Amino acid sequence: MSIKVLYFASLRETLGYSHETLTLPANIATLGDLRDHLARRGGVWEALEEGRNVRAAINQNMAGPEVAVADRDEVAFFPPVTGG
Amino acid sequence: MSIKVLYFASLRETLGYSHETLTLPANIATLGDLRDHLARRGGVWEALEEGRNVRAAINQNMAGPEVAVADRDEVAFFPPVTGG
Amino acid sequence: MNTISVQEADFDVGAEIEALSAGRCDVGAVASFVGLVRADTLAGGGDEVSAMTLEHYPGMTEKSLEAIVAEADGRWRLLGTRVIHRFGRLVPGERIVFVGVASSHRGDAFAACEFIMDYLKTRAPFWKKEDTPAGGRWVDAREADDSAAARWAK
Amino acid sequence: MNTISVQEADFDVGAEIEALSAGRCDVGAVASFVGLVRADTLAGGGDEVSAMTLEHYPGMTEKSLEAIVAEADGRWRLLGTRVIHRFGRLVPGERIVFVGVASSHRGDAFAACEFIMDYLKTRAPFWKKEDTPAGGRWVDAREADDSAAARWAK
Repeated sequence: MSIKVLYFASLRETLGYSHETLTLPANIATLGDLRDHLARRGGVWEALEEGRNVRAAINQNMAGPEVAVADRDEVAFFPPVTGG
Repeated sequence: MSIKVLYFASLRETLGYSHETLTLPANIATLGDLRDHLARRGGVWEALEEGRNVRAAINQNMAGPEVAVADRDEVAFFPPVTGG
Repeated sequence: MNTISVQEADFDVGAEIEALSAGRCDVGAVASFVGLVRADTLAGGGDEVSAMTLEHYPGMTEKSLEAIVAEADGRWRLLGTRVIHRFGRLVPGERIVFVGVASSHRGDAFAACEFIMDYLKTRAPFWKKEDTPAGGRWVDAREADDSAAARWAK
Repeated sequence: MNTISVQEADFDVGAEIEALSAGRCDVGAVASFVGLVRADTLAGGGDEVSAMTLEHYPGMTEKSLEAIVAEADGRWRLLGTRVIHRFGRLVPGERIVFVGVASSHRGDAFAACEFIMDYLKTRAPFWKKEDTPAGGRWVDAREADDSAAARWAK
Protein backbone atom coordinates (compact mmCIF):
# COMPACT_ATOMS: atom_id res chain seq x y z
CA MET A 1 0.00 0.00 0.00
CA SER A 2 0.99 3.59 -0.60
CA ILE A 3 0.73 6.32 2.04
CA LYS A 4 1.75 9.93 2.48
CA VAL A 5 3.79 10.79 5.56
CA LEU A 6 4.18 14.31 6.95
CA TYR A 7 6.69 15.59 9.53
CA PHE A 8 6.31 18.81 11.53
CA ALA A 9 8.27 21.24 13.65
CA SER A 10 11.47 20.02 15.36
CA LEU A 11 10.94 16.54 13.90
CA ARG A 12 10.76 17.99 10.37
CA GLU A 13 14.03 19.84 11.02
CA THR A 14 15.74 16.80 12.51
CA LEU A 15 14.73 14.50 9.65
CA GLY A 16 15.21 17.05 6.91
CA TYR A 17 11.89 16.02 5.35
CA SER A 18 8.51 17.73 5.50
CA HIS A 19 6.77 14.88 3.66
CA GLU A 20 7.30 11.75 1.63
CA THR A 21 5.23 9.15 -0.19
CA LEU A 22 5.95 5.59 0.83
CA THR A 23 5.07 2.19 -0.53
CA LEU A 24 4.87 -0.02 2.52
CA PRO A 25 5.91 -3.66 2.85
CA ALA A 26 3.04 -6.05 3.58
CA ASN A 27 4.07 -6.67 7.21
CA ILE A 28 3.17 -3.11 8.23
CA ALA A 29 -0.36 -3.00 9.62
CA THR A 30 -0.42 -0.33 12.29
CA LEU A 31 0.91 3.13 13.04
CA GLY A 32 3.32 1.52 15.53
CA ASP A 33 4.65 -0.79 12.79
CA LEU A 34 5.15 2.19 10.49
CA ARG A 35 7.01 4.15 13.16
CA ASP A 36 9.38 1.19 13.82
CA HIS A 37 9.89 0.78 10.09
CA LEU A 38 10.94 4.42 9.73
CA ALA A 39 13.14 4.38 12.87
CA ARG A 40 15.07 1.42 11.45
CA ARG A 41 16.39 3.69 8.71
CA GLY A 42 18.90 4.67 11.40
CA GLY A 43 20.77 7.96 11.88
CA VAL A 44 18.41 10.92 12.29
CA TRP A 45 15.44 8.55 11.92
CA GLU A 46 16.13 7.16 15.37
CA ALA A 47 14.18 10.24 16.50
CA LEU A 48 11.13 8.10 15.75
CA GLU A 49 12.18 5.21 18.00
CA GLU A 50 9.77 3.94 20.60
CA GLY A 51 10.09 5.99 23.77
CA ARG A 52 10.85 9.25 21.96
CA ASN A 53 8.20 11.90 22.62
CA VAL A 54 6.57 11.79 19.20
CA ARG A 55 2.83 12.12 18.48
CA ALA A 56 1.03 10.94 15.39
CA ALA A 57 -2.13 11.47 13.38
CA ILE A 58 -3.84 9.44 10.69
CA ASN A 59 -5.93 11.41 8.22
CA GLN A 60 -5.64 14.44 10.52
CA ASN A 61 -6.92 12.71 13.66
CA MET A 62 -4.63 12.03 16.60
CA ALA A 63 -3.89 8.29 16.64
CA GLY A 64 -2.08 5.82 18.86
CA PRO A 65 0.34 3.05 17.77
CA GLU A 66 -2.42 0.43 17.65
CA VAL A 67 -4.41 2.18 14.92
CA ALA A 68 -4.39 0.45 11.51
CA VAL A 69 -2.80 2.15 8.53
CA ALA A 70 -4.64 1.82 5.20
CA ASP A 71 -3.78 2.48 1.58
CA ARG A 72 -3.78 6.21 0.69
CA ASP A 73 -3.79 7.30 4.33
CA GLU A 74 -2.18 10.61 5.32
CA VAL A 75 0.02 9.90 8.33
CA ALA A 76 1.77 12.65 10.31
CA PHE A 77 4.48 12.54 12.99
CA PHE A 78 5.23 15.53 15.20
CA PRO A 79 6.37 16.61 18.69
CA PRO A 80 3.79 17.43 21.41
CA VAL A 81 1.86 20.53 20.36
CA THR A 82 2.64 23.97 21.79
CA GLY A 83 0.05 26.35 20.37
CA GLY A 84 -2.19 28.87 22.09
CA MET B 1 -25.82 60.96 68.22
CA SER B 2 -26.68 61.99 64.68
CA ILE B 3 -26.39 59.70 61.66
CA LYS B 4 -27.29 59.76 58.01
CA VAL B 5 -29.39 56.86 56.70
CA LEU B 6 -29.67 55.95 53.01
CA TYR B 7 -32.19 53.62 51.34
CA PHE B 8 -31.76 52.03 47.93
CA ALA B 9 -33.69 50.27 45.17
CA SER B 10 -36.97 48.54 46.09
CA LEU B 11 -36.53 49.54 49.73
CA ARG B 12 -36.21 53.21 48.75
CA GLU B 13 -39.42 52.90 46.74
CA THR B 14 -41.30 51.08 49.51
CA LEU B 15 -40.29 53.60 52.17
CA GLY B 16 -40.60 56.68 49.97
CA TYR B 17 -37.27 57.96 51.26
CA SER B 18 -33.83 57.93 49.67
CA HIS B 19 -32.14 59.34 52.78
CA GLU B 20 -32.76 60.99 56.11
CA THR B 21 -30.72 62.41 58.98
CA LEU B 22 -31.60 60.96 62.36
CA THR B 23 -30.81 61.88 65.95
CA LEU B 24 -30.77 58.55 67.74
CA PRO B 25 -31.96 57.81 71.29
CA ALA B 26 -29.20 56.72 73.68
CA ASN B 27 -30.31 53.06 73.77
CA ILE B 28 -29.31 52.46 70.15
CA ALA B 29 -25.82 51.00 70.00
CA THR B 30 -25.75 48.67 67.00
CA LEU B 31 -26.98 48.41 63.44
CA GLY B 32 -29.51 45.81 64.63
CA ASP B 33 -30.85 48.28 67.23
CA LEU B 34 -31.18 50.95 64.54
CA ARG B 35 -33.03 48.60 62.21
CA ASP B 36 -35.51 47.63 64.98
CA HIS B 37 -35.94 51.30 65.85
CA LEU B 38 -36.86 52.15 62.24
CA ALA B 39 -39.13 49.09 61.82
CA ARG B 40 -41.13 50.20 64.87
CA ARG B 41 -42.30 53.25 62.92
CA GLY B 42 -44.85 50.76 61.52
CA GLY B 43 -46.62 50.78 58.16
CA VAL B 44 -44.16 50.66 55.26
CA TRP B 45 -41.28 50.65 57.75
CA GLU B 46 -42.11 47.06 58.68
CA ALA B 47 -40.09 46.28 55.54
CA LEU B 48 -37.07 46.64 57.86
CA GLU B 49 -38.30 44.09 60.41
CA GLU B 50 -36.00 41.27 61.41
CA GLY B 51 -36.32 38.38 58.97
CA ARG B 52 -36.92 40.62 55.94
CA ASN B 53 -34.21 40.23 53.31
CA VAL B 54 -32.48 43.56 53.92
CA ARG B 55 -28.73 44.19 53.79
CA ALA B 56 -26.89 47.07 55.41
CA ALA B 57 -23.66 49.02 55.23
CA ILE B 58 -21.93 51.37 57.64
CA ASN B 59 -19.71 53.99 56.06
CA GLN B 60 -19.95 52.11 52.76
CA ASN B 61 -18.81 48.75 54.13
CA MET B 62 -21.22 45.82 54.35
CA ALA B 63 -22.09 45.34 58.03
CA GLY B 64 -24.05 42.87 60.16
CA PRO B 65 -26.53 43.69 62.96
CA GLU B 66 -23.87 43.39 65.66
CA VAL B 67 -21.75 46.26 64.33
CA ALA B 68 -21.74 49.41 66.48
CA VAL B 69 -23.20 52.64 65.10
CA ALA B 70 -21.29 55.83 65.91
CA ASP B 71 -22.02 59.53 65.67
CA ARG B 72 -21.85 60.89 62.08
CA ASP B 73 -21.91 57.41 60.55
CA GLU B 74 -23.41 56.90 57.11
CA VAL B 75 -25.72 53.89 57.34
CA ALA B 76 -27.44 52.33 54.32
CA PHE B 77 -30.19 49.75 54.00
CA PHE B 78 -30.91 47.95 50.73
CA PRO B 79 -32.08 44.66 49.20
CA PRO B 80 -29.56 41.98 48.13
CA VAL B 81 -27.50 43.35 45.25
CA THR B 82 -28.20 42.39 41.62
CA GLY B 83 -25.50 44.02 39.52
CA GLY B 84 -23.21 42.58 36.91
CA MET C 1 -2.41 48.94 37.03
CA ASN C 2 -5.93 48.47 38.30
CA THR C 3 -8.63 50.83 37.13
CA ILE C 4 -12.27 50.92 38.09
CA SER C 5 -14.98 52.99 36.44
CA VAL C 6 -18.63 53.33 37.38
CA GLN C 7 -20.28 55.29 34.60
CA GLU C 8 -23.42 55.85 32.53
CA ALA C 9 -21.55 55.84 29.23
CA ASP C 10 -20.82 52.79 27.10
CA PHE C 11 -17.23 51.61 26.71
CA ASP C 12 -14.95 50.28 23.95
CA VAL C 13 -14.21 46.63 24.69
CA GLY C 14 -11.42 46.31 22.11
CA ALA C 15 -9.62 49.41 23.41
CA GLU C 16 -9.92 48.23 27.02
CA ILE C 17 -8.48 44.80 26.25
CA GLU C 18 -5.74 46.34 24.12
CA ALA C 19 -4.79 48.72 26.95
CA LEU C 20 -4.17 45.78 29.31
CA SER C 21 -1.18 44.62 27.27
CA ALA C 22 -0.18 47.77 25.37
CA GLY C 23 3.52 48.57 25.43
CA ARG C 24 4.53 45.55 27.47
CA CYS C 25 5.96 42.15 26.63
CA ASP C 26 5.28 40.21 29.83
CA VAL C 27 1.52 39.83 29.34
CA GLY C 28 0.77 36.45 27.80
CA ALA C 29 -2.92 36.25 28.65
CA VAL C 30 -5.86 38.64 28.81
CA ALA C 31 -9.13 37.11 29.99
CA SER C 32 -12.19 39.29 29.79
CA PHE C 33 -15.91 39.31 30.31
CA VAL C 34 -18.73 41.43 28.94
CA GLY C 35 -22.17 41.29 30.55
CA LEU C 36 -25.15 42.44 28.48
CA VAL C 37 -28.84 43.17 29.03
CA ARG C 38 -31.01 40.23 27.96
CA ALA C 39 -34.61 40.67 26.82
CA ASP C 40 -35.72 37.37 28.35
CA THR C 41 -36.28 37.21 32.08
CA LEU C 42 -35.00 34.67 34.56
CA ALA C 43 -38.58 33.61 35.15
CA GLY C 44 -38.66 32.42 31.53
CA GLY C 45 -41.10 33.48 28.85
CA GLY C 46 -40.31 35.36 25.67
CA ASP C 47 -38.87 38.79 25.10
CA GLU C 48 -40.39 40.67 27.99
CA VAL C 49 -37.84 43.21 29.10
CA SER C 50 -37.92 46.44 27.11
CA ALA C 51 -35.33 48.22 29.27
CA MET C 52 -33.51 47.99 32.57
CA THR C 53 -32.48 50.68 35.02
CA LEU C 54 -29.41 50.13 37.13
CA GLU C 55 -29.23 51.96 40.45
CA HIS C 56 -26.09 52.00 42.56
CA TYR C 57 -24.67 53.43 45.78
CA PRO C 58 -22.12 56.04 44.68
CA GLY C 59 -18.97 55.83 46.74
CA MET C 60 -19.62 52.39 48.14
CA THR C 61 -19.74 50.96 44.62
CA GLU C 62 -16.20 52.10 43.81
CA LYS C 63 -14.98 51.07 47.26
CA SER C 64 -16.42 47.56 46.98
CA LEU C 65 -15.04 47.06 43.46
CA GLU C 66 -11.60 48.21 44.62
CA ALA C 67 -11.74 45.72 47.49
CA ILE C 68 -12.72 42.89 45.13
CA VAL C 69 -9.90 43.69 42.71
CA ALA C 70 -7.42 43.97 45.59
CA GLU C 71 -8.49 40.53 46.80
CA ALA C 72 -8.00 39.09 43.30
CA ASP C 73 -4.55 40.72 43.18
CA GLY C 74 -3.66 38.96 46.40
CA ARG C 75 -4.80 35.57 45.19
CA TRP C 76 -3.29 35.45 41.69
CA ARG C 77 -0.27 36.83 39.86
CA LEU C 78 -1.87 39.60 37.84
CA LEU C 79 -0.37 42.29 35.62
CA GLY C 80 -3.41 44.54 35.31
CA THR C 81 -7.15 44.63 35.90
CA ARG C 82 -9.91 46.78 34.43
CA VAL C 83 -13.49 46.91 35.73
CA ILE C 84 -16.22 49.05 34.18
CA HIS C 85 -19.82 48.95 35.40
CA ARG C 86 -22.56 51.09 33.93
CA PHE C 87 -25.61 52.49 35.69
CA GLY C 88 -28.78 54.21 34.44
CA ARG C 89 -31.19 53.05 31.75
CA LEU C 90 -30.06 50.30 29.38
CA VAL C 91 -31.94 48.40 26.66
CA PRO C 92 -31.52 44.72 25.68
CA GLY C 93 -28.26 44.09 23.85
CA GLU C 94 -26.45 46.92 25.63
CA ARG C 95 -23.29 46.26 27.61
CA ILE C 96 -23.57 46.47 31.41
CA VAL C 97 -20.21 45.39 32.75
CA PHE C 98 -16.65 44.72 31.62
CA VAL C 99 -13.93 42.87 33.51
CA GLY C 100 -10.50 42.39 31.95
CA VAL C 101 -7.50 40.75 33.59
CA ALA C 102 -3.93 40.54 32.29
CA SER C 103 -1.40 37.98 33.48
CA SER C 104 1.62 36.07 32.22
CA HIS C 105 -0.37 32.85 32.09
CA ARG C 106 -3.97 32.05 31.24
CA GLY C 107 -4.83 30.14 34.42
CA ASP C 108 -4.42 33.21 36.62
CA ALA C 109 -6.18 35.50 34.15
CA PHE C 110 -9.23 33.24 33.81
CA ALA C 111 -9.56 32.56 37.54
CA ALA C 112 -9.23 36.21 38.55
CA CYS C 113 -11.69 37.39 35.88
CA GLU C 114 -14.35 34.90 36.96
CA PHE C 115 -13.66 35.61 40.64
CA ILE C 116 -14.14 39.35 40.14
CA MET C 117 -17.44 38.79 38.32
CA ASP C 118 -18.71 36.37 40.99
CA TYR C 119 -17.83 38.74 43.82
CA LEU C 120 -19.12 41.78 41.98
CA LYS C 121 -22.50 40.02 41.58
CA THR C 122 -22.86 39.52 45.34
CA ARG C 123 -20.91 42.42 46.88
CA ALA C 124 -21.11 45.50 44.67
CA PRO C 125 -24.15 47.66 45.49
CA PHE C 126 -26.01 47.65 42.18
CA TRP C 127 -29.72 46.95 41.72
CA LYS C 128 -31.60 46.25 38.52
CA LYS C 129 -35.16 47.21 37.74
CA GLU C 130 -36.69 45.78 34.58
CA ASP C 131 -39.35 47.49 32.46
CA THR C 132 -41.87 44.87 31.36
CA PRO C 133 -45.35 44.99 29.80
CA ALA C 134 -46.68 44.53 33.36
CA GLY C 135 -44.69 47.51 34.64
CA GLY C 136 -41.43 47.97 36.54
CA ARG C 137 -40.05 45.01 38.43
CA TRP C 138 -36.97 44.80 40.64
CA VAL C 139 -34.73 41.86 39.82
CA ASP C 140 -34.38 39.41 42.69
CA ALA C 141 -30.95 38.27 43.79
CA ARG C 142 -30.15 34.80 42.47
CA GLU C 143 -29.10 31.93 44.67
CA ALA C 144 -26.88 30.81 41.80
CA ASP C 145 -24.84 33.99 42.29
CA ASP C 146 -24.37 33.32 45.99
CA SER C 147 -23.16 29.80 45.34
CA ALA C 148 -20.87 31.02 42.53
CA ALA C 149 -19.25 33.45 44.96
CA ALA C 150 -19.09 30.82 47.73
CA ARG C 151 -16.91 28.60 45.51
CA TRP C 152 -14.00 30.98 46.09
CA ALA C 153 -14.08 30.81 49.89
CA LYS C 154 -10.90 29.38 51.29
CA MET D 1 -22.77 30.21 15.13
CA ASN D 2 -19.30 28.78 15.54
CA THR D 3 -16.49 30.14 13.42
CA ILE D 4 -12.89 29.10 13.33
CA SER D 5 -10.06 30.90 11.55
CA VAL D 6 -6.43 29.88 11.20
CA GLN D 7 -4.63 32.82 9.66
CA GLU D 8 -1.42 34.83 9.44
CA ALA D 9 -3.20 38.18 9.82
CA ASP D 10 -3.95 39.93 13.10
CA PHE D 11 -7.56 40.30 14.21
CA ASP D 12 -9.80 42.95 15.80
CA VAL D 13 -10.69 41.79 19.31
CA GLY D 14 -13.41 44.38 19.87
CA ALA D 15 -15.14 43.54 16.59
CA GLU D 16 -14.99 39.81 17.31
CA ILE D 17 -16.52 40.20 20.77
CA GLU D 18 -19.14 42.60 19.42
CA ALA D 19 -20.10 40.12 16.68
CA LEU D 20 -20.87 37.42 19.28
CA SER D 21 -23.84 39.40 20.61
CA ALA D 22 -24.69 41.70 17.68
CA GLY D 23 -28.36 41.86 16.77
CA ARG D 24 -29.53 39.47 19.48
CA CYS D 25 -31.06 39.96 22.91
CA ASP D 26 -30.53 36.52 24.46
CA VAL D 27 -26.76 36.85 25.02
CA GLY D 28 -26.08 37.93 28.58
CA ALA D 29 -22.43 36.95 28.77
CA VAL D 30 -19.41 36.97 26.48
CA ALA D 31 -16.23 35.50 27.95
CA SER D 32 -13.10 35.88 25.89
CA PHE D 33 -9.40 35.24 25.91
CA VAL D 34 -6.47 36.77 24.07
CA GLY D 35 -3.08 35.04 24.11
CA LEU D 36 -0.01 37.13 23.32
CA VAL D 37 3.68 36.56 22.63
CA ARG D 38 5.78 37.19 25.73
CA ALA D 39 9.42 38.25 25.54
CA ASP D 40 10.39 36.26 28.63
CA THR D 41 10.82 32.52 28.31
CA LEU D 42 9.41 29.79 30.48
CA ALA D 43 12.94 28.97 31.51
CA GLY D 44 13.08 32.39 33.19
CA GLY D 45 15.62 35.10 32.59
CA GLY D 46 15.00 38.51 31.12
CA ASP D 47 13.67 39.55 27.74
CA GLU D 48 15.15 36.87 25.56
CA VAL D 49 12.67 36.18 22.83
CA SER D 50 12.91 38.55 19.87
CA ALA D 51 10.32 36.72 17.76
CA MET D 52 8.40 33.48 17.51
CA THR D 53 7.39 31.42 14.52
CA LEU D 54 4.24 29.35 14.70
CA GLU D 55 4.01 26.31 12.47
CA HIS D 56 0.82 24.33 12.08
CA TYR D 57 -0.66 21.36 10.23
CA PRO D 58 -3.09 22.87 7.70
CA GLY D 59 -6.29 20.89 7.56
CA MET D 60 -5.80 19.06 10.82
CA THR D 61 -5.63 22.38 12.68
CA GLU D 62 -9.10 23.45 11.56
CA LYS D 63 -10.45 19.93 12.11
CA SER D 64 -9.11 19.72 15.66
CA LEU D 65 -10.39 23.20 16.56
CA GLU D 66 -13.84 22.30 15.19
CA ALA D 67 -13.87 19.13 17.29
CA ILE D 68 -12.89 21.09 20.43
CA VAL D 69 -15.62 23.68 19.86
CA ALA D 70 -18.18 20.94 19.14
CA GLU D 71 -17.25 19.27 22.42
CA ALA D 72 -17.69 22.57 24.29
CA ASP D 73 -21.06 23.02 22.59
CA GLY D 74 -22.13 19.63 23.90
CA ARG D 75 -21.05 20.38 27.45
CA TRP D 76 -22.45 23.88 27.96
CA ARG D 77 -25.36 25.99 26.73
CA LEU D 78 -23.62 28.26 24.26
CA LEU D 79 -24.97 30.84 21.84
CA GLY D 80 -21.85 31.33 19.74
CA THR D 81 -18.13 30.65 19.68
CA ARG D 82 -15.27 32.27 17.82
CA VAL D 83 -11.73 30.90 17.63
CA ILE D 84 -8.88 32.61 15.78
CA HIS D 85 -5.33 31.26 15.82
CA ARG D 86 -2.48 32.89 13.97
CA PHE D 87 0.57 31.23 12.45
CA GLY D 88 3.82 32.57 10.99
CA ARG D 89 6.26 35.00 12.55
CA LEU D 90 5.12 37.05 15.55
CA VAL D 91 7.01 39.44 17.83
CA PRO D 92 6.51 39.95 21.59
CA GLY D 93 3.30 41.82 22.35
CA GLU D 94 1.52 40.47 19.26
CA ARG D 95 -1.72 38.51 19.57
CA ILE D 96 -1.55 34.77 18.91
CA VAL D 97 -4.98 33.43 19.72
CA PHE D 98 -8.52 34.59 20.42
CA VAL D 99 -11.36 32.58 21.93
CA GLY D 100 -14.75 34.19 22.50
CA VAL D 101 -17.84 32.43 23.83
CA ALA D 102 -21.38 33.83 24.10
CA SER D 103 -24.02 32.42 26.41
CA SER D 104 -27.07 33.53 28.37
CA HIS D 105 -25.17 33.19 31.64
CA ARG D 106 -21.59 33.81 32.63
CA GLY D 107 -20.88 30.39 34.16
CA ASP D 108 -21.26 28.60 30.83
CA ALA D 109 -19.36 31.29 28.92
CA PHE D 110 -16.36 31.23 31.30
CA ALA D 111 -16.17 27.44 31.51
CA ALA D 112 -16.41 26.90 27.76
CA CYS D 113 -13.84 29.61 27.01
CA GLU D 114 -11.29 28.13 29.41
CA PHE D 115 -12.06 24.59 28.23
CA ILE D 116 -11.45 25.54 24.58
CA MET D 117 -8.11 27.17 25.48
CA ASP D 118 -7.00 24.19 27.57
CA TYR D 119 -7.89 21.69 24.85
CA LEU D 120 -6.43 23.87 22.10
CA LYS D 121 -3.12 23.91 23.99
CA THR D 122 -2.88 20.12 24.03
CA ARG D 123 -4.80 19.03 20.90
CA ALA D 124 -4.43 21.59 18.13
CA PRO D 125 -1.34 20.95 15.96
CA PHE D 126 0.62 24.16 16.46
CA TRP D 127 4.30 24.39 17.31
CA LYS D 128 6.25 27.41 18.46
CA LYS D 129 9.87 28.19 17.70
CA GLU D 130 11.45 31.10 19.54
CA ASP D 131 14.21 33.32 18.18
CA THR D 132 16.68 34.02 20.99
CA PRO D 133 20.23 35.45 21.15
CA ALA D 134 21.41 31.81 21.23
CA GLY D 135 19.47 30.96 18.05
CA GLY D 136 16.17 29.27 17.25
CA ARG D 137 14.65 27.07 19.93
CA TRP D 138 11.53 24.94 19.75
CA VAL D 139 9.22 25.47 22.72
CA ASP D 140 8.67 22.34 24.78
CA ALA D 141 5.16 21.23 25.66
CA ARG D 142 4.31 22.14 29.25
CA GLU D 143 3.10 19.61 31.78
CA ALA D 144 0.93 22.40 33.21
CA ASP D 145 -1.01 22.39 29.93
CA ASP D 146 -1.62 18.65 30.12
CA SER D 147 -2.91 18.90 33.65
CA ALA D 148 -5.08 21.91 32.75
CA ALA D 149 -6.69 19.88 29.98
CA ALA D 150 -7.01 16.79 32.21
CA ARG D 151 -9.20 18.78 34.63
CA TRP D 152 -12.04 18.61 32.12
CA ALA D 153 -12.05 14.82 31.78
CA LYS D 154 -15.33 13.38 32.94
